[in-house]
This record gives sequence, structure tokens and C-alpha cells, in this order.
Amino acid sequence: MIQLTRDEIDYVAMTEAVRTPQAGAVVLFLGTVREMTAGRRTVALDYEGYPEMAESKMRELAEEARRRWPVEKLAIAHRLGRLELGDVSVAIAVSCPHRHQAFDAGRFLIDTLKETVPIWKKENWADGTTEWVHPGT
Amino acid sequence: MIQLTRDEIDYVAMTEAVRTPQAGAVVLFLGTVREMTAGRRTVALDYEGYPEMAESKMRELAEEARRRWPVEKLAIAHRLGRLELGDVSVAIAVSCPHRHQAFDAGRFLIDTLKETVPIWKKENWADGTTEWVHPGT
Amino acid sequence: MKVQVKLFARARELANSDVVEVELPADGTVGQLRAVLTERYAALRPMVRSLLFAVGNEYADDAAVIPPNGEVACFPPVSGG
Amino acid sequence: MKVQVKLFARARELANSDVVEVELPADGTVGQLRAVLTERYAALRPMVRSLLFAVGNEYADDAAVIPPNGEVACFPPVSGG
Repeated sequence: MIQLTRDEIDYVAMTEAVRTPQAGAVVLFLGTVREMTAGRRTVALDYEGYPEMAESKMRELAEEARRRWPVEKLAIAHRLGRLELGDVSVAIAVSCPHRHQAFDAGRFLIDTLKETVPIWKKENWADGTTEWVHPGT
Repeated sequence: MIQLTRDEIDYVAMTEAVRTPQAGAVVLFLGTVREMTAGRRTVALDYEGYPEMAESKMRELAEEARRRWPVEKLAIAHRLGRLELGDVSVAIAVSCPHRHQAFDAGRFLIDTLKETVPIWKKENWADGTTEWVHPGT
Repeated sequence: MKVQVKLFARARELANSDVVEVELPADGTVGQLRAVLTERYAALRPMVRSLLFAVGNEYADDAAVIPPNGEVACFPPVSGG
Repeated sequence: MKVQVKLFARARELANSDVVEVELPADGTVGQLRAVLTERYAALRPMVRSLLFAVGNEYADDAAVIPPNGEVACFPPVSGG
């Protein structure tokens, strides 16, 4: 279950979708829009994506997680467009037989998503300026 | 938000309760009743607790997590009584500014809960026998 | 002094009681309680060393002195989660 | 050959276009595309070394040859999540 959406992410449906009697552990990660970043106040974020490649990379991430851990089920969703403070920008749900597998797989999925999936955010600072977040530039 | 309950755990309310614009990351862990354990089939688990001490220990866990990580909000719930396959026995929701903090705090909370909180489960095996789970005995 | 001891899980089932009253000397310890309990309940003897005790909702080792009117509990290793 | 290049994020804003067409020799490489793009769009020059390229939805380095009719994209480092 891989999804790019401009609507609110339904993390409850994702969590229910990964629950199964084969798994003893479910880990859900939510990335949410934080107000303060390095002392500066944000009022909103704009997320832009390269949809075809982003979905392809998210599917690759899912396959890699399944190779590395005994994943029963997983779901990844990323939102695009204008997000307000506290909104969920990304959700990852994963179920495994045992809890450390689910924690490790969930952390791998979000860490690697942030490195490889072609999605970008633009800060809308409280002072009225905007700024693309492009690490290393 | 610390809860021992004989009813279904409302993990959605717990997750919503820990969301905040001060946090960029929410981690939710669900422990669910797994059908197979070391090759044996379970049909149900009975959870028993020592309620006063269990709640006291869960509060201590929450305080320890707050000392060790910049936790914005957290919620812990454990269910008691008869649980069927797939039911949620324990839920931990934690929010932090950054994701690795939330993953580390969530993992600490469930690992330590399983070691210190006085709750016990009894397996109801598919062959009709029952067995208390008492590690090391 | 009389001490009420709450029992849980397999300890409760083996003793066939969820609370038992035992007589201990004043300043009696958890170690003395462990001995008294397993003397009275033969079924508990196979798990005597793994039984855990709590006094006032805190884990207590064999050297811990049991206060008068303290809340005391005895149970096997925990398995929540 | 003519290559359509999709631009994203700050690269799209600096070039003021979400897709540009450039002329490359047959068997042109990503490195040649990088040079042509930053020659045409002066605004992209400060980020020339950090621009990433994808061909057919896969990251491609400067040595990668661009196939005819391949889907090509150019963008700065990603920041999703």
C-alpha cells in the first residue's frame, strides 16, 4: 500500500491494514509539521513531488524492507501540497512478528525515504519569506 | 496518559492526543495477539495485572522516558482480560521534535514495560491446554 | 505481625488464593516471607527462587524489611506487553 | 536529439519552468545535460554540482547515457518526510 496524496493521510486505515494475527507488533510513524526549526517559526510547508519516480522509489523501499525484515504488511503514504502546523506529511505503518523487527523496519523506511524519494518541502516562515529545503546546498 | 483497561484500547485517541506542532515525529507501537509462538497455535490470551503497581510502574516509565528524551507528549495503555487473535494488548504513543528521539523513546517504553510492569499473560493453546508465561521459570 | 500478601498469575493459581495472610515477626523481611509462603504452599516450592515480591508497589529483595500495614504482593516474572 | 527535462522544486523556480527542452548529441550523457542546462539558465549555476538527475525514474550520474525518448528529470537534493 503505497500512496502519494494531496488529501489528509488516513493513518488509521493504514494501521488497520497492517494488523494481522501473524504479527505481534505494529509500528506506525507519523511525520508532522513542526512549528520551530532551528529557532525559526514556520507557518506552513509546501510539499512538491515527482510523482512517478516517488512512487517507484517508495515501492523499492518497501521491497528492500521486506528483504531485510520479516515484514507481514506495510503501508507508506506521503502528502503533497500545502500543509499546516501539526498536519501529517508522511505515515509509515509496518507489522512484523516481533517488536524489534517492526521498529527497525519502520526506522529504515522513514530514514531511507528521506534520502531517496524525490519529494521537496518549502518552508513558509512566519516572517513572510519562503525557502526550499535542499540539504547540502 | 496512563491507562489499564479491560476494554478495547483506543489507539487513535492516544495518537491524536500526542500530536502537537512542537513535535515533528510521532511513533505509535501496538502489541497485538499473535497466532503462532514457537510453532504452537494460540487461540486467546488472558492478561492479568496488579493494577495499583502496574499503573505506578507505567508512570515511572513515562517519567524516565521524559528524562532521557525530549518527549513532547506520551500515552501508554495496557489491556487486561481475555484477548482474541489480532487484538491490541498494549499501545504506546510518543511524540518528539525529531524522529530518532521518538523511535528510541518508544522502543525504551515497550522494552522496559515488558520487564518491569506487573502484568502476566496466560496462553490458551489450540490444543486446549493453558500456560502462564513466566520468563525464566 | 500479620501480613496480607496479594498473589498473582501462576502463584495465585498454585496457592489457589488471590490473597493470603501470614504471620511474621516484627521487622520481618521479604526473605522470611518467601520461606513462610513456600513452606505453607508446597505447590509454590518449584518456583521459590523466581518469585518476585513488591512492598508498597516497589520491587523488594530478600533483605527488605516489611513495614507494618505495608501492601505486599508476590508474583512470578512478568510477561505483559 | 531533443530531450525534455522535468524540473522540480528550487530548480523549477530558478528556471521558471517545470519542463525544458534541450538539444543533446545522440548518446549524450547526464554530464552534458548538466552543462547545457546551467549554461542556458544562469540562475541554476550556483547549485550546479548539487543538482540531481533521474533517467527513467532512476538516479543517474554524469556518466549515464540518456536514451532517446527517455524520461529525464533534474532536481536539487530531496527533503521529503
